[in-house]
Parts: sequence; structure tokens; C-alpha cells
Amino acid sequence: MKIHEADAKSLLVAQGLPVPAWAVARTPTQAREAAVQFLADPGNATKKVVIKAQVLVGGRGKAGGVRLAATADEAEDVAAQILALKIKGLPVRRVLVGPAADIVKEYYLSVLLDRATKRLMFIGSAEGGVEIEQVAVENPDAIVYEHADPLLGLPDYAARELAFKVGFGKHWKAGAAIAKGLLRTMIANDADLVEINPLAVIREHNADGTPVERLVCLDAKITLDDSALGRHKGLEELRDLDAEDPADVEARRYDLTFIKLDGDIGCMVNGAGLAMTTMDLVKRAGGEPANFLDIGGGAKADRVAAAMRLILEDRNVKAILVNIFGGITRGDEVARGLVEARAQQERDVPMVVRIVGTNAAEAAEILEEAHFVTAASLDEAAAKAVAAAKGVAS
Amino acid sequence: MKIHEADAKSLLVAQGLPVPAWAVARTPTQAREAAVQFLADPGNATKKVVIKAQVLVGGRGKAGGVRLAATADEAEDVAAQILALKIKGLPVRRVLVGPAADIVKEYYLSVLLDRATKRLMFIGSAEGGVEIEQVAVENPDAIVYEHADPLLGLPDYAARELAFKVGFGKHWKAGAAIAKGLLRTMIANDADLVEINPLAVIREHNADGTPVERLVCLDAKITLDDSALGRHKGLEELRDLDAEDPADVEARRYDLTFIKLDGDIGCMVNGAGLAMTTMDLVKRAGGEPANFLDIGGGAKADRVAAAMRLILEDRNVKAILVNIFGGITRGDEVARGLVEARAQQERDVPMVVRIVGTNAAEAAEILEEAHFVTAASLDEAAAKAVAAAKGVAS
Amino acid sequence: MSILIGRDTRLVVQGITGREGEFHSRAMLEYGTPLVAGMTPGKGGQTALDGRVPVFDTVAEAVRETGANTSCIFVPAAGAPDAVLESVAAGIQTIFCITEGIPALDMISVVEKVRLAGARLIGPNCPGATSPGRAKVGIIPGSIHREGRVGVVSRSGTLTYEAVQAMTDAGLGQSTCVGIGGDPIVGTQHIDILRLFAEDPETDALVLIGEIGGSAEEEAAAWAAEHLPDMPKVAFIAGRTAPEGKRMGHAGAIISGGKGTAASKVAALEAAGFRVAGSPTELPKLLREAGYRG
Amino acid sequence: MSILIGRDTRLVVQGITGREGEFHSRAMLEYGTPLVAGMTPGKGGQTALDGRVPVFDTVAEAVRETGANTSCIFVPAAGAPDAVLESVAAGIQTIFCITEGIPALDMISVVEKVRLAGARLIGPNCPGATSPGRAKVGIIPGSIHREGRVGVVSRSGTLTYEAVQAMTDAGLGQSTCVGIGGDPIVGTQHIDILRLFAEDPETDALVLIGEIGGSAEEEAAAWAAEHLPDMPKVAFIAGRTAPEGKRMGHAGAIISGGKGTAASKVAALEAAGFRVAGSPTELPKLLREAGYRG
Repeated sequence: MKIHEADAKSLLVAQGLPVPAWAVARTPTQAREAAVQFLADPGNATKKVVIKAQVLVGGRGKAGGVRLAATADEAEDVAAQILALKIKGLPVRRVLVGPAADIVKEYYLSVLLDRATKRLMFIGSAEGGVEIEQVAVENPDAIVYEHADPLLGLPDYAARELAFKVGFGKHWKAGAAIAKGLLRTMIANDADLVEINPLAVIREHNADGTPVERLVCLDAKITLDDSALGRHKGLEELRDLDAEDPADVEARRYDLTFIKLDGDIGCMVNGAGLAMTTMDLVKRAGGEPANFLDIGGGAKADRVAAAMRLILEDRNVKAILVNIFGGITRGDEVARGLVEARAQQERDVPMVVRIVGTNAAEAAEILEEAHFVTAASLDEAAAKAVAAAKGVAS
Repeated sequence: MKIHEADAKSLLVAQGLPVPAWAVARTPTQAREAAVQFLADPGNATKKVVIKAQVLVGGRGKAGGVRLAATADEAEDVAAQILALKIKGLPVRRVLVGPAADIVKEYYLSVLLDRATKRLMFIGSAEGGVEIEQVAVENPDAIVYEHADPLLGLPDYAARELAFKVGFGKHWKAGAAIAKGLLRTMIANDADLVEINPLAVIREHNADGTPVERLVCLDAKITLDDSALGRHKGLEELRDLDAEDPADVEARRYDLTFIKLDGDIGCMVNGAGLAMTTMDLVKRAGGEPANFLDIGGGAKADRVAAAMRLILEDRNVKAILVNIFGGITRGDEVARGLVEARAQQERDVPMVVRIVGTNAAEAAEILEEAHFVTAASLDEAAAKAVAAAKGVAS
Repeated sequence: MSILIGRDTRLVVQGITGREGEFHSRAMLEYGTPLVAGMTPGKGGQTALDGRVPVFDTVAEAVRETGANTSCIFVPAAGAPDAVLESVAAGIQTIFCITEGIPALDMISVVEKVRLAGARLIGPNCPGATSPGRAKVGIIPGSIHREGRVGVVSRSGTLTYEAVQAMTDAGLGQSTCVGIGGDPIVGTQHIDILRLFAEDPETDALVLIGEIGGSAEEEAAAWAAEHLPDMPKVAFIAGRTAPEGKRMGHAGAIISGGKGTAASKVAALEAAGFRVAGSPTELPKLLREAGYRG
Repeated sequence: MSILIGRDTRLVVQGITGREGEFHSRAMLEYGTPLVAGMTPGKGGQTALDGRVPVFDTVAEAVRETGANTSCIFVPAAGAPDAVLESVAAGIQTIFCITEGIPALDMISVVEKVRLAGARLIGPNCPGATSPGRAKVGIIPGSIHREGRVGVVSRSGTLTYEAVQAMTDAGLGQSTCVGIGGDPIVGTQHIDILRLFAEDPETDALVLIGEIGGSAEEEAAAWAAEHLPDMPKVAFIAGRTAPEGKRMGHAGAIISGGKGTAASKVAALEAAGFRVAGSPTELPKLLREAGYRG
């Protein structure tokens, strides 16, 4: 699950990490109020504020979603403009307001699951502020890696080694402490990824006006492990329902994995790999899948009915392909669910059903009795569904 | 550091372990008030209270320090008697008052440092309520062992294995949970030993009077790692200063390790092994050591002076043996400390000084100038000190 | 012979008295798997599957009493990592963890413990393995198999069944089929299974089923190119139409930063001498074209 | 030859810029120890000991730049367990931890990591080791030693010096003297050192110094009886007069439940063929009586 920058920063602060103050505004007026406060802060070396769109996609900077303001009026105006944006199709409903940083140097630091070593891996670079993927291509030597110990986490020495390798210079102690804090954040929240970009040395002003440097987390991106949300009170609340399709919410309720796509052939499959394969074969047969939908193992009739509703809510869908390979899942259960779902559905969409494996014979009987179009092989099913979507009789 | 049963139980409760209610009383009146409350508790199946002396030595039961009472009057009376006791020389200043348990079955469970395997080890037995050392001699097969994993602690499966091996029967889940709790208690407080004896299945009454069984920690003994006290706020406060000699307090202040013994020859040595050896040689030469005293490595003059004061506070001391093998410790520093200490001391006790190793020559000069009796070998020093204590001119 | 499981397998099922555990244990037993013990804490001394399988409180006891050397875990996600550790501590050498939905971080210390013990973990979130005619461990339907000499390895569940069914329908039997699981942290990866197949005298050809995300297929392909240049090899990769940045069901199936695409995997496999199918049904034909005569 | 340290030793001192670290590093260097590097985080690029020793930020860097293979730790108790882990991770094979006052629980995971890495840890709370004429690591005064063929192992610090001085005064030189430390959890125990001496062609006799508490001396004695029946062996045990239940300075030195007494240790050593001295000064005489002619 992706969460907003502001929420990610709250999780960092909870682990004692240094993050400059911020406020979240849903209206230009709220943004103005926050700006007034940050502009008046004597520690704010730039005497400006930054206003950042809170959206769950990358590239907001290029889309005009990150801008500075030097006065309260300007802040209100800029916030209004950003709150009117759509970034990659997502409306901006919140902005983050904070002091604009006087950046001395930008770094990159993240921790993520490394599948190959089966460990947590830190990625650091003295080339911060740009996408790490870009650094990886253009200047791979500028990236350093350090694995956490699978049993001990990140011992102090490893945090120091990482800090020295990244090159935090006189800020190495802060860098090491932040690395340890990122790991704590990861573990405390069962995150997949905790990414700080930029992690920056910024200049602030002491009460007497003298400048002081410190290493802070200027931006933060955290994704959470969906499998672990159940054991973390409060994290589910960080889900941005605004940014989600109502279909996603419905899918979660029935324990379905549903991803909406742009095509016109709805797919209902058991198993993620087979679901992807079904999409691939639809495409190969000349069609476009309307969704990825995995009904999971052991799906019963009510889940099948819910899956059908989800598919049909997409008005683009012109045909449906059901592909079930029974293992845990019983074919007859799915067949009954399909019969029931079709009885309730509002609009009539051609459906091609293929059920093999456990209780396939019983399923075939039920489907035949209900006059479903069936197919023996997956390739055949895909071809029939594509033909149906194109209005050709199958 | 040893702590009282009541304090140990507080540490267990802090980790969520099941411990029957208790109160600590310093006066018979306080004991009466606590008894009134526990006697009125409808859950108290025995309708009696137990009153237990809080002393930091074993064998309080045999010494009459654990007794039952059936009424408030009796509780007050019994508490008065126990508070008047001395157990192994220690006055009883506090008693623990709690409901007398209706014991169905007694177990033993502890966790401690196992030097041989360098791991934490659980010891369990279905023969609880007696000293585990006695069980080890009489019925060694009744004791089961389980090591914690050095990196993972006690995983659930290991806690279950332990519970099944000990034989908690239908209380195995509670037994496993308590084992995990003991380890948490150990780690949270840097304990050396957490021992529950007895860990007992007791019968209590529900609100409606029906009996109910549960597994609870009836007694608790915890010793803490002195090296780790500094990192646990609050644990130092559990030290029972009443049960300590003022000399112990003074020794701690100067970072000296001091143990008072019954003899008349004071010993001041650097290094624990050498300090024990010095005691052994005093005894071998026909004398009796008055103390174990390790001034530690790198001791300076003020620590030497403090050590001397500690030794002389013991009125039994008739002679002092100083044995220093300089390594980190510089002999001249010790010699200067001795001269200073002698200048300040109230009573004149013969002193034999042996200083070898680092800066021994400078030390010899200082000692000679100050007319100290010296010795070349440790054996010679011991002989001279014993002779001095017996009043023979050395 | 076969890999992972075979005639010497002596299986203990952890969580045998649960709904899933019992259902699939019955299927394993009916397939002929030497299922010698079950384990459910607190049910030691009872029996499962109509008295055919003794149940123990601990895996250690099951090992001691029945000589179990392989375990299969149907314990719910909250207890499954601990169940793996229990098997490791009891000396089990081959552990199948079927359980899905285990938080990824929980598996990190577990796979390390498995590694340190020199044991092998398949999964979690995997369908298990079948050595047709000998044993099946996990949830793969036994009926789709046929005895033979093709080794199959896959990250998926039902997609594996699809591929295996296609093979069986074409008369191509399997030595062992292994589903390694779709989670980001799994005990055994494609390359590890290829290493085992390379040493199995009864495996003459390879089917590799992969999907988008990570780079396990690429690593396996490179290894196979070097160590199995002459063995007929075919592959299928799911997710050619998957959009970037979306997690396609499996926690492991996500394309990020332009990495882990189907295209890059297909290219790596083809470069390594694999024939890559456009549909699972094409696998048998490609195997024949690659020279497999089994 | 010698054990643990010798001509091939290349030493890095962790905490070389601290007061203790600098003082003893100077003594080690003056003794002729191949002290090739120091390590203090944040002081990388500087030098220590009047420019004679380069200082690095990390042990890994020290190893890479100087080929260090042995470390000596003078880091304060709060950081010492981590310092051991750093040495292990950097591939150091022999680690001396001089630091005292480390909480015992901190060492449990550390000694396990050392074990898993196949490295050796001496200490913590130990004086180190000396191979006279070759190298000394730690805080044992160099002046008390003499080159020779007697191996010395001890739990104590100054008591070891006392014993070694007595040996040297009697003309009995040492191959290596090792102080293993007095904490309850130490990386290396008496028996481990005896195993090393048994394989050292330049060690012809043994001196074992023990003290009350635990059963390490008994275990070492039993091993020596079996594996070194013909080697002259002498011992001294401190704490004959120690009362039960009191911790005699060393956290490890405590008699509890009637176990760990001096009497039981002396009996075990004598049964194993050790001659046990009543005073450290008697050790040379007993060694001669045991047939040592070195």
C-alpha cells in the first residue's frame, strides 16, 4: 500500500528521525495559514515555503505539483493552483506546506527488500534529489549498497560503514543514525520500502541568527506490506480512499485482487500467474483485457458473484472470460456462483467459461444446463472471448 | 544485584505475566490492612492470607519467615512476629501479604545464563516448590532443559516444546506464554536469573463461586547484571540499602569490589583473581582474611585511600596486606595513595605492602621513604601480614 | 529418482488438523505420499485422517517417533514462520510452506535460519511439489501429472497446473514439478531448482514458468546457459500485458523502475537457449522442437 | 610457533585514539607487535602513535588497506559488542576484547556471530595474550615474559601476571600466555586454548590458572586427561577461601548451589594429571616435578 509523503514523514518522526516541520492543507486558506507560520519562523533560512501536491504517483515535480512561495498571498495562490491539478489522472486533494529548505547538499538513502539475497538492503548515494534509477543508469559507481544482517538488523558498525561509503562527511554520525532509523521505520510498520530522496544537509538559522547545518529527511516515500496491515493498528487509516477506485474497495472487501485496465474483456481467474497469463492470451488473440482479477484459492459462490459485479461495473466491458483451474478451488462452486451472478446482473454481456481441474465434470454439467458458452483450452477460451467482444457470434 | 520477591513480581507483571495480587507491609498495621482486603476477595479460595518475609537470602521458610493467617487479627500478629525476625543475620524490614494459594500442582521454571553453551537456558521441572538443586541430586530426570536461540530468543515452537516437556498438561499454552514472559523479563532488565518456584496451578473462585484453575507465578527470584544497571532507569532503586553494609555503598561509590568476611587481615589487591589468591595465601599462612577487595585496573590515589578507609572501618582488622601487580595500575600511584591514606587514618594498623610490575621501582622508593613494611613475594607478604596480625613483630 | 521428494520422503504435516491441512493431507495420502505424521500442538496422542496418521505436539517428537524428514506447513500466516523454524530445529531437511499472506519481513530471519541449518525451504505461498508416481507434497492436484522425465519449476500455482496439464495431455511426463512461490522472499528460487534438476539422472528436459518482477528468471537462465547447454529447455513468462508499478496479485509480481518486465525475461531466456512459449499449451511442442524425445 | 598470535599477526586496534587504547597500543608496538592499523570512526586518514600507525574509519577499510587479520578492542562497554561484530564482518579471524563491564546478555548474540563466522574471540574482560619475543596483544605487561615452551591459560588478569612472573623468575619461558577473561560469557574457554596448545609444536608443558565458579576448569581437565596424558601439566585455582553465594569481583566467580568450588576444581585437575599448586610461586617447582625439562 502506498501512503502520502506527509504520512510517511509522520512514521519517520515516530522513530525519532529528523524531518523539517510541515503542515497538510486541503484548502488554499489552510495553506495560507501554514505558510504564515513557516514564513515567520526565524530558523527558516530561505524565508520561503514549499508547497507540494500529495499524490500517490511519481513525477509530481514535472507536473507542476511542487512550487515555492515567498509570501502568504503567494502561498494561497500557488496552493489553489496545485489543488486544481490532476497528476497522471489523479486529482490533488491535499498539499504539504513546509519551510523551503536552504539545501547545502542532497543525498539519497533507502531501505528495501532485496529478493536476490533475501535480506533488507540499503541503497545510498551522494547524488540525491534525482531518481535513483537514473543515477543507476548514468553513474552506477555513485550508488553504494549495504545489507542489513538478517538476524541482527543494522548494527552500529554497519550503519557507520554505510555513512562513510555514502560520504556524509562531517554528518556521518547523523547519516548512520538516520540509516538505523529507516530500518526501525521499516520494521515498525512492515514496510516494503522506505526511501528518503533527498536526504539533505540544509542550512537553518539559530535563534541568534547564526547559520547551522543539519542532515534531514526532506522527502519521504514509504510503501507498506499489504500482508502485514492487519497487525498494525492505524496504518489502514493511511490508505487514501480518494485516490482509489470504488472497485478497489469492493475487491478488498471480498478478498479479491483486482486491477482495472483499459481494455474491454473482463477476466476472472483463480491464481495470479494464471490471471496474468489469461490477460496475455486475450491480448495475443487480438483483444484487450479490461482487468486483472484473481479470485484466490478456494473461492466460493459469493466471491464469484462479487467478482462478476466488479467486472460489470466497468462499462467498457463487452465480454467476460472466466478461467478456473481447480485445485483448492472447486469448479462446481465457481459454476454455481456464475449462474447466480448472471441471474442478478443488470446488463447482458457475453461470457466464455473454462473450468478444469477439481470437480470440472460437475461444473460442466451446471454450465451446460445454464447455457453458458464454454471452452476446453485457455487459448480457445481467449479466442472466443475476443470474438464475443467484437460482436462476432461465438 | 539481588532484589526482593515483591520487586521481582513487579518486573514480571510489567511483562504481562500472571502473578496473584500482593501488598508490601512495613508494619503489622499495614499487614492487617492488606489482609482485610485479600480475606474479603471472593476469588480467594482458601480464605486465608500468606505473609512472607522479604529478605535477600534463601531459607526464609525454614526460619519461620513464611506463615499463613485466617483473620485480620492473626495476620497482624503473624506480621509482627516476622518483622521481628533476623534471617541469616538480616533483619526483616518488610513482609509481602497476599491471598494464600489453593495449590493444585507446583512446577519450577527459570531462565539463566548458561556459561558452557554461552546461551540462555530454561530449566523446568514438574517437581516445583522445592530447591531445584535438591531435585537435581535426587531426581535429575525430573528436570528438563531448553536453550533459547542466541539470535532469535525463544520462538513460539521452543516455548511449546518446553511446556510439553515440563508437563503442564492442559495448561501448556499458559506455560509456554510464561516461558516467553520470563525471557522478556530477563532481557528487559538485563537479569542473570529469573526463577519462578513455585510456578503453580492454583484454584480460584469465579464471581459466581465456581472454581477455576490457572497457572501463576507464586514466588519470584530475580538477580540483575550489575554491569547493565546503568542502562536501566529505576532498577538501581530496587537495591535494598537496608540489607547492605554501609561499606558496600561506599565501595560502589569508588568503583571498588568489596566483600566483607569474618577474619582480621584486611586485603587490598588489584584484580579479582589475584584478590582471591591473596585471601587464599593469607589463610594458608595461618591467618583469616577480613575481606575481598579488588581496587580494579588503573586505580589512582583517591581510590586507594577510599579502599583503605573501607578496610579500617572493620574494627576486627588487625593487619593489612596490600598486594599490587602493576599492569594498567601504576605502582607509584598506589604507593602515593597509601602514604596519603595512612596520614589520614584514625587508628594505627600494621601494613605489609607488595608492589610489583609497572613503576614498581618508583613505588619502592616512595614506600621506603614512608617506612612501610614491604615484601618481595606474595607468599612472604602473606606470612608477614599474618605475623603482624598476631602481634609478632614483622 | 526425482528432486526434493521421492521414495525416501517421510512427511510430517504441520497443521494437519486444520481445514486446509486435513483436506490436502488426505489428497497426499491418497496419492501415495509417505505421510507418516501430523503435528498440531495440544493434539499429541490423537490421530488424523481416520486413524491413519499419528498426531504429535511438536515436530521434534514426530521426527523422533516416525523418522519424518520432510515437512509441509498449512499453519495460518501468523504462525507459519515459527512453524518453519520448528521444522529446522527438529532437523527436517526439506520444508514446504504452503501458507500465503505471510508478512515479508517475517521471512528474512527464517530463511537465514534455514540457510544456516543447511536445510531447504520451498515457499512460502507455494503450491508444493509432485514427483509423479511417487509422492506429492502440497496442494497441486495429483490428477494432472504423468510419470516422466521433464523437470518443471514455477513461481505460480494454477499457472503451473495449466502447464503441467498441457504436458500430460501431450504425453510428456514429469520427473518433479516444483512451485517455488510468488512472494518476494522465498526460500528457494528458480536457479536453486535448476541446480537440483541438473544433478537428477531422471530429468532430461526443463520447463521454467516465470512471471514479471525481480530478476530470478534472468539469473536462472544465465546459470542454465552455462551448466545445461545441451538439455532441452522451454519457458513461459506470465505478465506481458501487465502495466508498470501495479502489483499483479503476487507480492513479487511487480514491474518497477523498468526492471522485471516480461520482455527482459523472455530475452534473457532466449539468449540462454530456452524456447519461450506464447501460451502454456505450446510448451510440449516447443520441447519436441528443442530435441526432447522423452 | 605459538598460538593465536605470532609472526603472521597483523593487528588492528579498535579504539586506538582513546586513552587506554593509545597507552596499550604504544606498549604493544614497543614490544614488537606487528600493529598495522588503528580504527576510530571519524578519524580515518589520521595517524596514531606519533605517525607510526594509520587510523581508519572502519575495520573493513583497515583490513583492505593493511591486511589486518587480528583485532584488539579497547572500545567502551556500550560499543564493545558492536566492535566485535565489526571485526567479524570484516573477516578478522582472531579478536581480543579487552573491554570490561559489558552486560552479559549483549555478548550472547555476539559470540554466536563469531561462531558462525568461524572466527575466534578472546574475552571480553580479558588481558589478552603474549607470545614472548613475537607479539603481545592486550594489556599484559611485556616485561614479565620470557621466550620458552610453556603454554599458559588463565581466567584472570593480575593473577596471570603473578604466575608468569614466577615462571620467568625460575627460568621457565612461555610459548604463549592467554588470559581468556573472567566474565560469565566469554568467546573462548580453557578447553579451547588447550586444544590450540595441543597442536602447537612449540608448547611442551601447560599452566592452567582457574578460579571458582562455573565448570570450565573441570571440562578442560577432562579433555587434557584424554588428549594430553603425557604433557607436564600444572594448575592453580583461586578462591579456596571464597564464601558461597558471593560474587568475587569477576561476574563469573561465584559459587552457587555447591557447584564451582575450588575443591571440586582441584580434585578434577588432580584426577586429570595436573599438579595443583597452593601458591602461584610453586608452579615452576611443580612443573619440574611433572617432568618438564625446558
